[in-house]
Amino acid sequence: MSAPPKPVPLTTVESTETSDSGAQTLTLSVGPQHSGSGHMRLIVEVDGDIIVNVAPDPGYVHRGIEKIIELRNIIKSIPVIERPSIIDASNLNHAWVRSIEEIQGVEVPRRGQYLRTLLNEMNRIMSHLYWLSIYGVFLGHTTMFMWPLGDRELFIDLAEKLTGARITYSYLVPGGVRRDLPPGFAEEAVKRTEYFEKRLKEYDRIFFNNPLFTSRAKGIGVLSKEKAIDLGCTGPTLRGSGVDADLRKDEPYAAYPELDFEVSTRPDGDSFSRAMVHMDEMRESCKIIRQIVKKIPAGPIRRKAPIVLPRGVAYGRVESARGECSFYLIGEGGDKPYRARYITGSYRNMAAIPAVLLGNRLADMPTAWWSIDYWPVEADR
Amino acid sequence: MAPIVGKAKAAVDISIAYLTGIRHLFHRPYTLRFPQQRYAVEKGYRGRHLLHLDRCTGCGICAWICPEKCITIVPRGQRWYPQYFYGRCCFCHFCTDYCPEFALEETVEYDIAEYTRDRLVWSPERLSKPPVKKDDKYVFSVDTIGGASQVPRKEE
Amino acid sequence: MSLSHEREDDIIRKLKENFPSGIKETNVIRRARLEVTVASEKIKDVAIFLRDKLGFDHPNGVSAVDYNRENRFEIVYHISSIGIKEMRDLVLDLKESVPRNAPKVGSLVSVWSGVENYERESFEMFGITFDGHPRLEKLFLTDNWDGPPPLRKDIRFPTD
Amino acid sequence: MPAQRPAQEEDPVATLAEGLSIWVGKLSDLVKKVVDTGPIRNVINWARMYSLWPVNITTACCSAEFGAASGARHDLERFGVLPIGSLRQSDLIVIEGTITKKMAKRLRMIYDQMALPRYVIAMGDCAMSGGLFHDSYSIVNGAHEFVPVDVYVPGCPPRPEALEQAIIMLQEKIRRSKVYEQG
Repeated sequence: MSAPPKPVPLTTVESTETSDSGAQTLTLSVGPQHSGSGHMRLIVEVDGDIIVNVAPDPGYVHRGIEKIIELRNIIKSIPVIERPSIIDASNLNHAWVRSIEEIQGVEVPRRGQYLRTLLNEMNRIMSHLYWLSIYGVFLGHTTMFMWPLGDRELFIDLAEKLTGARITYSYLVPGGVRRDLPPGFAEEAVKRTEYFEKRLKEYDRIFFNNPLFTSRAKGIGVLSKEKAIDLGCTGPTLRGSGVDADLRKDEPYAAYPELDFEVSTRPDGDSFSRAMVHMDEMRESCKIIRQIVKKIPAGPIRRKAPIVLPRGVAYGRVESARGECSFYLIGEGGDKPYRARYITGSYRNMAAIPAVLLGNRLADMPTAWWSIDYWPVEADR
Repeated sequence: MAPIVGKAKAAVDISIAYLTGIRHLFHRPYTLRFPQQRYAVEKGYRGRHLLHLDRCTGCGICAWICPEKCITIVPRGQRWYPQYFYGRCCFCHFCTDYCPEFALEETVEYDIAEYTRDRLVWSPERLSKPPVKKDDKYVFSVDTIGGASQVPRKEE
Repeated sequence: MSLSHEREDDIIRKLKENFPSGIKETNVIRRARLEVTVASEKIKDVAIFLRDKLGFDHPNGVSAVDYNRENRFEIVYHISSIGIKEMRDLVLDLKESVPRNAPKVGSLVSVWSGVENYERESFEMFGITFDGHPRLEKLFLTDNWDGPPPLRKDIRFPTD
Repeated sequence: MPAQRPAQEEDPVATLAEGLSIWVGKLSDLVKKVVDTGPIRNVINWARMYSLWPVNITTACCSAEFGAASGARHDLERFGVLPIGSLRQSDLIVIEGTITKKMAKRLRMIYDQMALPRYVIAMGDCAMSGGLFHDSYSIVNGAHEFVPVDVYVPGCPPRPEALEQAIIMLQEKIRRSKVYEQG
């Protein structure tokens, strides 16, 4: 179907070693308690130290959110919707309110749209920084663990000023947003994004140009373009394979049609490309934040929306930090949805885990695995 | 020649990485030393609730909108008041938003850890006490000389 | 944003021309969202046609819906296109119905390999069997889960 | 099943061993008493207080704030809290959020494998009562149902400062308690 994974020369380990039972391969269980991060188990079959088979075993954080939403009011569901990925809460929240508004036929005021976009972009940076810091843990690069988590607080402070909470905002409600911009926010946002862009250059110097990283990431975990599309990957994983698909451009929502930004892609499809897509997106998000605080129109932030969900069907989707997040929402006239199917970016990208790991060495597993930006809580829901 | 060029580039890149790290030895400290220095949480932060007993009518809308069923309405003499179980509150403050009498309010108090589970039940009387004023004045500033750092907030 | 549904009508016309008996019902929900209900036995042919001729190469998700009052399950394949840039905003819901007492349908893993996990989840949460699925096992629930498929509408779990 | 031995009376070795074990037991009681009173206890508790290494197990989304607390802004290592991969070397489990039924078994297994003394901090609502997911079919309503919990930190998720406060509270608890009654 696609190009085979990069062949790895078998020089150090004899692949013909057999165990007592006569099997040529060895099955390992990685997780759920492991020295990286994440509540996820991989059942890996190795031949020598080459991975020949991978079976993800998710579900350690499966909380039955789809059932819970069916039993709750649409407003009460908002905190539940956010929890699968609290590092990217507002984007998931946006998918929910977008599909509700589509059924209700409510139009959000423009200032409300801009505020939503502002929080979404700050969240995208925060999420990518969290991903980067855990990448540091996976690769044993302590500086890259500390720095992104420190700089993430720059945006957490801003978001806290705007919404009143550090990471779980519950800020987007059907019809608009809950709070208006606090005084002095624009200047602080411009200052902090400019400072952060300077920091990103330092990240490049200490990590992304560093041979300690490039030699471990280049050519590892290759996912071809055709395979990525066929497996249904989205987000940075898809863009790292050279596809310029981004819902912010392809199906512009909120304030994105009025903003100027670029979709970053890398052609190679290896771990390094996916990592660089994250870096580029953070730079673009900084630009978007500055544009928003400059262009934000005056006016109301919220329009009255009914608390019931009329009869109807909607498929609302947004581009979250880890890819497309969508709701298939069926309303039947009450205040609860009849069915709310919740598909998140990590869940879509879960199909790519075996594809990027097969044929690599076991020692390269952390690099390849975490480059997908797989957040188990989001995938299990 | 190509391998030598590659090796030289790698050596340069790795030296730059080290120098970047070393440069940060001379930066101002980034860490907030928590018990001594406290982050200046601004008004509007969604911490624990403050209940105004005189305004509360005991209507129970807060208990209805609560996504977690953390609020129970308990009798106090002739009147009814909400009682919070903070082992379950998610601090979404929908109760504050939906309160028709503005009897609930957000406070900046967030450090309410306890040794036992039953201490997490906050009675209306406990909720009605305003939080103890703590010396939280440190904010993060990006324009300090010698690197971004925690500084005491400027008083206006 | 135009209000006409030319693209959507075009897709529906092409489908109806090629599968006069297989397409049961079509519906344009709004711009760029359309629903196509097909007969269960034709779904694989329609899927291959959608993938090869109309460019729907990206499996966006699979939902199962339990209509217990009508005694049926509905399986919805959300399909979009990545290869054709102009069609990236379009999501086609390919639907099929299956009776609730004998939930057995053909798998579409051979058409889009990305639907594997979604179909596995539908099997686990609703008890729908997919014929030809390579690995129809539990995905999210505990290994010793002995309760009924939890997302069915008639299943209620005791709450505290 | 090995055959049961006939009871032997007047076995000098057994008598001696019994006497020895009583004597050793008494001696260990004495040692415990000596350790628990006076400065030795303070030294041991001091050592335990400032080397609380949490095991690297994340149960759910509160791990984001645990990560933030270990990061550059709120450096948890100031309190001697250094996340570590090996569970045999660690003293503390920070239960970070929802415990699903699938995870609860593994969590208990990890708890049982840890060396004494071991402490548990329940972080976030879900670890205390099930939180937002209290009516779900696949979660355990609170960590207290299967492990003893020392400190409860409310919040969804708690601020890093709240976690730091919980660690200070746990250190205070260790400082006050007896050496052999911990964990």
